Amino acid sequence: MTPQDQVVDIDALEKEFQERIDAEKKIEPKDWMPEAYRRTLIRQISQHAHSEVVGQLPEGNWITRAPSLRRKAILLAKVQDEAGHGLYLYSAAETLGSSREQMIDDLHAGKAKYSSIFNYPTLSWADVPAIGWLVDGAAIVNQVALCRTSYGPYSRAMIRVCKEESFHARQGFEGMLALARGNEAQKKMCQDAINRYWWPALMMFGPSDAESPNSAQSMKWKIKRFSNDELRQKFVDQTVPQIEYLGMEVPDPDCKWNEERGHYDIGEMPWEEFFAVIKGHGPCNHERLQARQKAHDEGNWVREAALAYQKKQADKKQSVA
Amino acid sequence: MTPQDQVVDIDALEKEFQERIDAEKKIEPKDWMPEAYRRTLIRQISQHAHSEVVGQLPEGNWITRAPSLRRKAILLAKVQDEAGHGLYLYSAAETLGSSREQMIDDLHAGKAKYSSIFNYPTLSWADVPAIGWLVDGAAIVNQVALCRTSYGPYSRAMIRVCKEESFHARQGFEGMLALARGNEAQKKMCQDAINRYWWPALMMFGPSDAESPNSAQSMKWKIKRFSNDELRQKFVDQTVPQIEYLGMEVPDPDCKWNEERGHYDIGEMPWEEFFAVIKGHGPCNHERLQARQKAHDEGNWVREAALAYQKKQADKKQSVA
Amino acid sequence: MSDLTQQEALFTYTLRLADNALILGHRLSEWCGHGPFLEEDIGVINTALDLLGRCRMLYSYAGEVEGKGRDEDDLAFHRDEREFTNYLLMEQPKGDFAYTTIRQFYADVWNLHFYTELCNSKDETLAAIARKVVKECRYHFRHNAEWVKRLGDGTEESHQRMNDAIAEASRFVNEMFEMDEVDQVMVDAGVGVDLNVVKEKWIASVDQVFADATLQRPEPEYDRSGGRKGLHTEQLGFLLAEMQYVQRCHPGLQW
Amino acid sequence: MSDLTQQEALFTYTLRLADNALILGHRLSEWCGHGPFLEEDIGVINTALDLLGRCRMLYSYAGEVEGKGRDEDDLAFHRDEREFTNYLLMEQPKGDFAYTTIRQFYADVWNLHFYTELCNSKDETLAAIARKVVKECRYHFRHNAEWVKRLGDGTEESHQRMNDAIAEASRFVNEMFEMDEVDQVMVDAGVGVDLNVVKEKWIASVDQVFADATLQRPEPEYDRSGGRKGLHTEQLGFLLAEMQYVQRCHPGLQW
Repeated sequence: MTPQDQVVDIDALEKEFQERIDAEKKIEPKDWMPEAYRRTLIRQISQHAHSEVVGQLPEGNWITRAPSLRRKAILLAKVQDEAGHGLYLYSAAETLGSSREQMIDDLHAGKAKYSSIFNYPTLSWADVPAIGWLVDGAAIVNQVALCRTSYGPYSRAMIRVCKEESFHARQGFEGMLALARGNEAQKKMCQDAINRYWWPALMMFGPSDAESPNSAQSMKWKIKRFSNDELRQKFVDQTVPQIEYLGMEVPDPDCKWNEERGHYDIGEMPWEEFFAVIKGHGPCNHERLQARQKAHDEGNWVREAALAYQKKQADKKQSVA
Repeated sequence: MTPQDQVVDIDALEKEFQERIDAEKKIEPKDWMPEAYRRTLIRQISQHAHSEVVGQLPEGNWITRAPSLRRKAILLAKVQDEAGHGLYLYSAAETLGSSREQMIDDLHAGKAKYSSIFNYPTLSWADVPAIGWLVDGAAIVNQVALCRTSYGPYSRAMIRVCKEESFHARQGFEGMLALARGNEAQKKMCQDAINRYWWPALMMFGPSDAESPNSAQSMKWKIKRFSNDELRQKFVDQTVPQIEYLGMEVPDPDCKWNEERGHYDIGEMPWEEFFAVIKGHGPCNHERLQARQKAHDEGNWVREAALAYQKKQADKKQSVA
Repeated sequence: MSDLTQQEALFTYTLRLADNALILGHRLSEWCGHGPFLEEDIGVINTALDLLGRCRMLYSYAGEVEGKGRDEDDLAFHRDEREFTNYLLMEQPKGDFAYTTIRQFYADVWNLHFYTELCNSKDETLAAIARKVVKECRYHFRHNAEWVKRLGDGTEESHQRMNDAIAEASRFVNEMFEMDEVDQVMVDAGVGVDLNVVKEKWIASVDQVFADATLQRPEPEYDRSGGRKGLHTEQLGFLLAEMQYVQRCHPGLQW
Repeated sequence: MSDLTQQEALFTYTLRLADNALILGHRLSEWCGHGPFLEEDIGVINTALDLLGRCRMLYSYAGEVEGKGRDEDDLAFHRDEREFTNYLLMEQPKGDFAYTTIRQFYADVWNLHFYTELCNSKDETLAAIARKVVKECRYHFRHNAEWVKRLGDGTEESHQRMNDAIAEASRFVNEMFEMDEVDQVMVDAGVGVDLNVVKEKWIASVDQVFADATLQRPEPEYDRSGGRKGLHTEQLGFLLAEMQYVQRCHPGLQW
């Protein structure tokens, strides 16, 4: 095969690949795919997996302090779901030829990203339901779109994740409602959590379309199906009425209903903060990575022992056979 | 000098030594003393020093949880005093040719003892004033006697210790009084602390005279000046009226005033527990030694650095000179 | 004759089981997000959730038996250190993964045999709870027995860590088999479980797993005890301060 | 024009100083009984006691300024995480002795220069407190500067630990020199201290001691801040749970 033949082959494959995508057919692990598609997906899926794993930490911070046994159980179960999501997202990324170990090393080395929202601290109990409602709520808006993403394993993982996240978001809202209907201290806690998580939640959708360079290719590949701003608008439109229902205030004086557009307008987002957090300079970037690294390091001997034991068992079986 | 000469010399020295003691003169570090006197004193003083150091732990356990800033300050200052007592008791023992390092190693190795009272846990805030009042109170009864002990440095250390311990005991009683005059929860806490610390405090005076084999020699040397039971009685006689003043109950149904003896009678002490605790099987023996060992181990690099720096500084001075 | 009424005994009996589940679950939940790998993060939370569910059923029932209108949260968040009745083993800090594994295994084996027996309780509610719980216990036992084997017969380091953990935990074991008046009243009434029976089975199960794990069960030099009388180690106070803080700051609210 | 009344500013100003002293003293007091050797156990407690005494004077004065009848204990034990205004550095866990030393040294230098300036405050009470405090500060500074030198220029291990501690602490430094509205109102009124002045002196003092200690002061890659707005790290909540627990369980009592 000459280089010329290869080029022809790849062109043909790429064409066929794009036709499958245009026809809304799923790409499966064994299918041919462009290297860039594979890399983009690995980056996106592993980033998503890391977000689930790191995302255990802010809420997990309140497990030992939850104010009632029922809330403690809901919270524990939620954090468990996140670990589960991490697990099947890592698996989905592994179908693309990446290894979990490599992905985790990249996370700890600061090479791989995770959602910036988890770099904010949880400072009161209200942050727990606020995260469930706002953060999982925003995640769902993103992920509902991803349920129809072109890569089969990712799409199927997203369908499962979305189902559980919806449940979390509802539980989160219910938790906020309990506070909103509570005493003055609880109401204050509730509003304070909204104030602190509102902008970070909106920023979960990424930079504005004008500043989002990778979007066009991802849209074409149907890895991404809506623009950042479209998704953000969707989230704002569904969330503002919920804040009003709670009897709380949207922490944005410019946020109002725009009759003409049929959408809520919002004020200028604190982008400087957004980019600082992305760059690793958010309130908890240091602590989150440190916590993960520590857990990993302290788990080394456990993983080694499990492997050694497995090997011993296999050897035993072999020597019996 | 033949062995015969030595024997004669020692007999003479011992006689002279005992005469000094009988005349209530102090023995000083450079004076000749019998080896057994030296060993007994090192054991007793280092044991006392260890008690001060380990004794920081039970009360120290409540520093971060003290219920008011004033009580926190009193507690901190008290624990600091204990560290100070430890320091000058170690120094007193060092005048007898022992080294602090050796004494600490003996403590950690379980060879040296410390007062059993510190092997009981502090389970509520009330334990803090209870210890100040009962434990320091019992210690004082012991130590007042020791202010006139025959060994000079020990005697002087005891005079200083006693002054501070009296202050602690008064503060402890004042703390108990605040609880006794408080609400139901505070009263309950107060009584509970008395219940748990009463017998251990009485046992601080050691086994009953009948079972105290080393006492005779120590009395003769005036290392010890009263018998265990005499001191215990003194403590009971001064403490029972205080418990009554608090409006609390003595946790001993057999404790009553004996008109004839002019003393309070007490019930049978739980000796089995006493000997178990002495043997290292008390509630916190394990934890106390572990905590001290850990502090010491984690302090290794600090002590090494301090020595290295000192040497560097000395070298610098020398090279300048 | 005992001074304890059957009702008082049943309340205390149930409360103790609840306290054990709550406190052990709390210690386990401290691993959440910090486990050695993701699958075991999930595994640990799973057990913690079962323990939490268990304590909720038991607290609710205890509150009902007591008849003073206390609910699960009153019993979990508004009792102080001296009122908690869990075994001392449950409240010890989580330590390393070896300590957590050994502690959990010891508790799992106890729970398995205890709740198996409790299925025969004449108290319908306790028996029903036991029947539900015993299924979880079987799973926990299998799961943790595997870990004991993996770590005991894994690497030199893991074996050493397991031995250290066993040495550290063993003084808290015998407390779990002490029978007191409450137990006796409950056993006599056909409600409670004879802990001597549990002890025999516990030893057999532990020894069996330890044999596979190349570990040895030591006879402790001495025993710690007192949890049931509220005579805890100094660890519990800090645990409760953390666990109860929000409730104590804002008593009597809905969350 | 500021919306802040002078009274409000003075209250907040005093409260912040009190919070810093309380929280730093708390972290320091965690070493009590666990220090590297007895003399330093005493030294650590000594500083912790000074900090505690300082926060008591400041809380009492803050309560007086506020005029709502809150005393030192109300302010220390009955405010929640979002109401505490200490710098983030103060609330960080004690770490190893190197971290404690660096944190304390950073705070000591800040305190020394800050309270030296505050001696000139037009507010008589603050000036009087400052005059008392500045004496302690001089002693703390000398004491800790010696430790920085000992550990920085001690062994290879101690030098490495100090470098790690500096790396860990440095992102919290610049917060200590931020000037906000409260500071400005107080400076304008001749009551408060210009933190730019403190910063210059702080840098000079730290660099001087670090030079002797063979250590380097890094320019942090980024800064953490927010303590004064009650935007803390996740560490403070646990500290408060422990510190306030008894008071929260039994509010409004005498102790």
